[in-house]
Amino acid sequence: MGAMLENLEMIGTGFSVVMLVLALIWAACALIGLFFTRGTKVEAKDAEKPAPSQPALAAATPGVPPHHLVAISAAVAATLGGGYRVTRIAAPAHKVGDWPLEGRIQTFNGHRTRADWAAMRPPLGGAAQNDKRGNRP
Amino acid sequence: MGAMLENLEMIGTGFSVVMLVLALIWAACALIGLFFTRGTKVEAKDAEKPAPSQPALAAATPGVPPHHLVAISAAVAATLGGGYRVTRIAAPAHKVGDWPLEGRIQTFNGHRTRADWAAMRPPLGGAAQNDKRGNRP
Amino acid sequence: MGAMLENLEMIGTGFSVVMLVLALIWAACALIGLFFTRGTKVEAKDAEKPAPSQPALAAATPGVPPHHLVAISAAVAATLGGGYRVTRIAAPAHKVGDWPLEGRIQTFNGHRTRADWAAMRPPLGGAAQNDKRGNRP
Amino acid sequence: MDGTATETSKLEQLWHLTAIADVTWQMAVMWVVVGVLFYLAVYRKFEPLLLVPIAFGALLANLPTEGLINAPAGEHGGGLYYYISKGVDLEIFPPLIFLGVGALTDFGPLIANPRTLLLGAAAQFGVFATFLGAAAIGFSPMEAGAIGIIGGADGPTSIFLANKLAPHLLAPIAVAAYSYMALVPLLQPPIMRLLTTEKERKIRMRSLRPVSRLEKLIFAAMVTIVVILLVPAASALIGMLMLGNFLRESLVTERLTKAAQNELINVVTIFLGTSVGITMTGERFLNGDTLKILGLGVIAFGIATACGVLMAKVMNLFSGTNKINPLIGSAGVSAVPMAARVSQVEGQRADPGNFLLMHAMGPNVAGVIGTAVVAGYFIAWYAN
Amino acid sequence: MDGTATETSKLEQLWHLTAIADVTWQMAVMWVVVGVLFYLAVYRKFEPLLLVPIAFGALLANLPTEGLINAPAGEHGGGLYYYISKGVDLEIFPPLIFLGVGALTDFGPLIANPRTLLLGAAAQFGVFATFLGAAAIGFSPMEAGAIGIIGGADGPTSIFLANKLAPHLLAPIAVAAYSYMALVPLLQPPIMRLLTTEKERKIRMRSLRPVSRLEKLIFAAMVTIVVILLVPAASALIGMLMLGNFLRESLVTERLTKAAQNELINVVTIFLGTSVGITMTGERFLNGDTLKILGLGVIAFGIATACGVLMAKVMNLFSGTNKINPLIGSAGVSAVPMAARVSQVEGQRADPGNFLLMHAMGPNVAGVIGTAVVAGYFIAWYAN
Amino acid sequence: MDGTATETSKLEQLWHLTAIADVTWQMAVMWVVVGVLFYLAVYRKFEPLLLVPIAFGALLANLPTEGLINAPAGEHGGGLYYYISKGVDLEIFPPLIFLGVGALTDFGPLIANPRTLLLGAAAQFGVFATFLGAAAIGFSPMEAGAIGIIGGADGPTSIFLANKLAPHLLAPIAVAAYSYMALVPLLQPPIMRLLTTEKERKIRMRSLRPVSRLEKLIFAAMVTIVVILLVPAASALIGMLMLGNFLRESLVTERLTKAAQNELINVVTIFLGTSVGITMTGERFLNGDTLKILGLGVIAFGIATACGVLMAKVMNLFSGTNKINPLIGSAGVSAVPMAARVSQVEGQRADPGNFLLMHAMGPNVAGVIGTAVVAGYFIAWYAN
Ligand code: NA
Ligand code: NA
Ligand code: NA
Repeated sequence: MGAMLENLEMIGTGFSVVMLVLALIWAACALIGLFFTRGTKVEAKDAEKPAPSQPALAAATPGVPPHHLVAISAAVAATLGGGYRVTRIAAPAHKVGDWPLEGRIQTFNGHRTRADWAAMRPPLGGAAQNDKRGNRP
Repeated sequence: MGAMLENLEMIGTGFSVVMLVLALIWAACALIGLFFTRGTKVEAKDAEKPAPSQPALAAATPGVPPHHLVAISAAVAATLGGGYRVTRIAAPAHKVGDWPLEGRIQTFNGHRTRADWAAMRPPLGGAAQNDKRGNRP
Repeated sequence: MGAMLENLEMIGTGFSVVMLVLALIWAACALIGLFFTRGTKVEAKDAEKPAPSQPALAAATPGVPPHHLVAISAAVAATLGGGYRVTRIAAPAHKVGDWPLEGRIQTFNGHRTRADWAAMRPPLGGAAQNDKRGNRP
Repeated sequence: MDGTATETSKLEQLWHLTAIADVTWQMAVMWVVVGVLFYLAVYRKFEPLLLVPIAFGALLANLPTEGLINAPAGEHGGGLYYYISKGVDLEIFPPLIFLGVGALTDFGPLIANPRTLLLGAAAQFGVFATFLGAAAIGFSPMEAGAIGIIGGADGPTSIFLANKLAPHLLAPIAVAAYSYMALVPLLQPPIMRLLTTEKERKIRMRSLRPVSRLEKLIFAAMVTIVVILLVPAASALIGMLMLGNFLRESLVTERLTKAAQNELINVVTIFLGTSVGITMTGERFLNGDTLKILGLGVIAFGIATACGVLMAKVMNLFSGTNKINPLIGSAGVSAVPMAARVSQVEGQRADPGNFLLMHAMGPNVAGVIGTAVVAGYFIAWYAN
Repeated sequence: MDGTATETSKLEQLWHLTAIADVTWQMAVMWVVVGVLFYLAVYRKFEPLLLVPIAFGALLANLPTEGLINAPAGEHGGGLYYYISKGVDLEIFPPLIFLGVGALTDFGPLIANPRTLLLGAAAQFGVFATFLGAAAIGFSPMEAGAIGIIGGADGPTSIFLANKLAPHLLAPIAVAAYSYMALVPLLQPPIMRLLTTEKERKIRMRSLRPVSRLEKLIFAAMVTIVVILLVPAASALIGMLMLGNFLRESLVTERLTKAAQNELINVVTIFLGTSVGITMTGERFLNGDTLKILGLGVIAFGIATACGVLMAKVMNLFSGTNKINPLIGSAGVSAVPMAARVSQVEGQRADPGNFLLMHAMGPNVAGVIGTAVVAGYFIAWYAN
Repeated sequence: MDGTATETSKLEQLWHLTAIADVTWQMAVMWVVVGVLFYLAVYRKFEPLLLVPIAFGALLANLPTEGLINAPAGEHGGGLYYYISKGVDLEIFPPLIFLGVGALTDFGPLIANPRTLLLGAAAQFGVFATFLGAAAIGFSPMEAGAIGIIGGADGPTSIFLANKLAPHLLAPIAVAAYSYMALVPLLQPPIMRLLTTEKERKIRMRSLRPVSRLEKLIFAAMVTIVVILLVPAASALIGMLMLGNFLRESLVTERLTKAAQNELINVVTIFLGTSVGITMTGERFLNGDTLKILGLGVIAFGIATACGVLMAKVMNLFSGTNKINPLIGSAGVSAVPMAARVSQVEGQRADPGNFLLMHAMGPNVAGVIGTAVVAGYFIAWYAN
């Protein structure tokens, strides 16, 4: 019973410590953030117009590497003669976007999503998955 | 003389062990293979027709990365107007195909065969071999 | 005072050693170089004419990878029909040329110059610098 | 006769060269366990980066390979894993993994909405509750602490703490931690739905502000200082985590960031995984304790999930119009980034236009810090 | 007078700071040897990845660099290679190389045609025959075993075994092993042509079936179990080889596979090569034993090649219509993938339409397993 | 009453778990120093690859993290940096960095114009002059040597020598070395302009001949032999530098070259930087010696720059028409490649059509060899 009390004391202290530490970080973050957001708001007003000027490109960026974009645009221009505009380029299928933790996903999930477009090609027989065997394609 | 006899005994035992171990693995492999090949033969009949449907692509795969294929096809389509079909794309010269041990060749031979098409370009003066010095091209 | 004399002796010896060692290497280099340059001069005469035959290409090499050059030339040939010649291909902006110590610059400066053309794209909002965070583009 | 005798002795000799006689029934049973782990890792994709090496290490542990792990004796060197396992024994590998994790983690969503730190803190209650349960069913306090940390859903931290407090339980704790991390998409949703109303699940959160490089750098330094001052025993984990993150966010050390994100973490992962697996001998693994640990692990995950969700609901009582969707509370268990994805999926189930992913990343990475703090607290309490 | 005396003593002092007085004639001779190795490695491409570091290590060994290899004494630390060489002494580097080799190897052709395992086994007879020869000309049994393994044509295995049985012969054995591996295209063809008829060389083999992921995974686990049960002393080599292969074939641990194939194997190769080279001092290398070892090495390769070819012919007596082209028997010596290429080239010389490469990969990788088994057997016999 | 007492003791207990009481004023001051270093590294790009890890290590050193660096005691293992710092203590990391530096360095410009070796030698006078100054203001000879080497502008060499001669000064010496290397573009130009005439600055040099692979390989081997024979104590640094360069120039070991240029150097840089930083405790760093060292460092750089320029002018007295532009003399301090860039910029300021960059690379890489020679000389003189 004494042991249980001791354990309860340990837990009480421990959970308090965790809450305290993270609350302190919260407080510090909020304080620091205050300083940074004040600055941003002023800038934001100035920057309002130029930002939405390239929506097509911005919408496309999560999945498709920019130099591919350029290549695709060039190909389209060459084919259709210049009067057309690429409005949407999407990487197919189970795209996750390049939200910032993508790298960590890769580490902890262990299946590569797509380092390159190459991974998206249909499997061609037994050799098709060699890129997952670590060989250079 | 006793030493020689001892050595002979050691050799006899040793060679038997090696033959035994590898023969055992053979047996195990054959057994496991039996199970797998039975399955495959049935599938093979069903799959007979769709398989040869993309021979051009399949023939090209050993050397040329698929995303290059796509790019080449797109370029051809753009230039020739769509009525044509790419029937054969080959990487020039001393191509080894991507048979599975290519990676190991690289390790044990120490001269890079081709990680990229770039290696195939003609040497351009002294700077040409910088890719073999490990610098990024 | 004795200590100072001792220090002076140490310095005298030391600086002599450094000068001696590097002078010896100089001598060895010069000797070896003599052997090599004799060979080169003869070759140089033979090679005088072909060398300047591809000035456009040579001028372009510092920044633009040769396989891109080939691709660009092929694309131009395909599009314009062969009668044209690419006279200048330049990688834009703060190009540093590929002089040989570029790799070491990278190590000791810590800011990447350009491993690929992709780095040259304009920053696209907050996500733009992710390539500097080590994530694959 | 003599010839036959020689023949017999030769065969005997041959037999003694082999290790077939050393196979125990526990080994055979463990081969099945290894098979199950391989199946889960390869075909069900349960954290394969860790479970494949762990399972292969377990296979080696359950073959007569004492030559792989024996200590040096006289002039004979030790086995290969005698040396490689030093990285676990001496608590070197987990902080190195954290160096890579820091280089792979973006704390931006947390910095933009620092309230979510409390969600990451609340989820740690699962650790303490499980500690209590483990102590109640007979584990020693140090063992109970090592088991409880499974609820933190953080592999390297679990290995770090288990090695410190209860090294004999390292293997089952690591296996439980990584398996349940992979099971998060199955374990969490029922609890999340049970504890939230439809209306709560439809809460849309304000979009996050962008966070500048300077703010991220200050954050990394600040967390280092605060955590190490308050819980100095967590310094190896938090120090390396924030070193990796500082390298990443400085934007001027790209080479080092990449090395931490790739070379270092990959090589260490192979060694860490196999070192953990190689402790998984039949005698150690096939006993009641392992089953108890696997059971307590599920409980730990469940409580952690529930506490995260409930904390979000409590915080909403004080948040005016700027409500938190309680579905992101469950992400406080860490299990980065799976738990955040679960929040996203559950959120879209209630309202397809609701994007909770980035919001859930805040508690998700807060949970990593929280679990490291708990580990440091346990070490300070018990290990000195 | 005094001034001159000081001058003299100063020059003397300067002289003593240098190490010119320590140069021996053996060193000068070894510089020539190093030059030859550099030439072979750089201009003839004899396994440059290993021979360049070995030769550079040998250059360092034959300069007065005792500061590089001295053991720590009192408060002075040891030399750089005192520490790096521990990776060879403690038998850590060769298994790590095997981890990378496993991640680079496709056992598919072997699994598709497992008969070829016997070819890989037969080629090991070269090891035993050379053992006998070495013992006959006066080497001790342990030395003879380390020399014989050269016939296995497997660098890391040779280094592993030589370090265990006869560390003083490490350098010549490693040099012989890697040099002859590079000479395979010269050494094997005459033997192959001598032992086969034109008709045999024209045998076309049935094309190989594709092998699925599951089958490859089972193979890796099965080989691990069988070899370790029967030859437990080979567990470090076979365990790491199959761990690397399992990572590769699992297809779910790409990051780890790449780390094993690149970072790990490359860095370890630099250290392994230079560590081997730095044992190559004049006193150790410039003696009759080295010449004998180089001679025995050629014999070992020749016998191994012949046994592989002959075994194929023997097997054909029992194979009905599904004949083996005996040219692939020579690939059983391992020397991956050079020996398999030699089979291909010789096959096309007899019949330009015959593609033996993939068929020869079977015995080729079988030879790697076979040599590891032999090494384990030698260790079990002698090293306990 | 009792309850309150318990409450108090609990709080006390909590307090004792934290390390707030261990904060000293020195630590707080050091946080400011760390902040300055971070600012310089991140925003002013002062050698960030080294200064970011050093500064982060210094942050850890100035928090109550004795758990990170404590030696093992009884059955308790040591702290993480007890083990990682062994790479500095045992002088392993700096030679490994040099392995990578060698693989990244092209000695071509030096080989094409070997006269410039003398410029690299002359710049080493800064080291000796600073040694004398340091000895004069009260440092012991060994300390003075370690301080003087800052003038060599070579980070790994400075760390290597400081660790050998004066480990207690390691941190300020490393910080001074890397900071001043970053300041080269500010420190050198005034001195260069002061010591040269407009006409001299306009000298155009003959273009460099191309250098073949064979010549580069011979150079690497020759430098190894000459330096190790004459200054054997430099063998670890020069040996690894030239091993890396030989791998690079052989063109047949691309995998190994890349490993040395990337994986190895990056990972070692993280560990080296933080290991150096973690010695930077307040007590060691906040004293007069540090200020003196920072002051002496500037002097060392200045003298080295001046000597390089002056040597070029002296050499021009003997060079007939093939003059040297004295602006490349300053590049002899090493600080690769910054010092060479400074020469280029100053040259173009006098004559926009003058390209001195490649010419300046000669003395620049010669300075690396020169400083390693000086370090070896100091070690031979004092450390035996
Ligand atoms: Na957690
Ligand atoms: Na073999
Ligand atoms: Na220098």
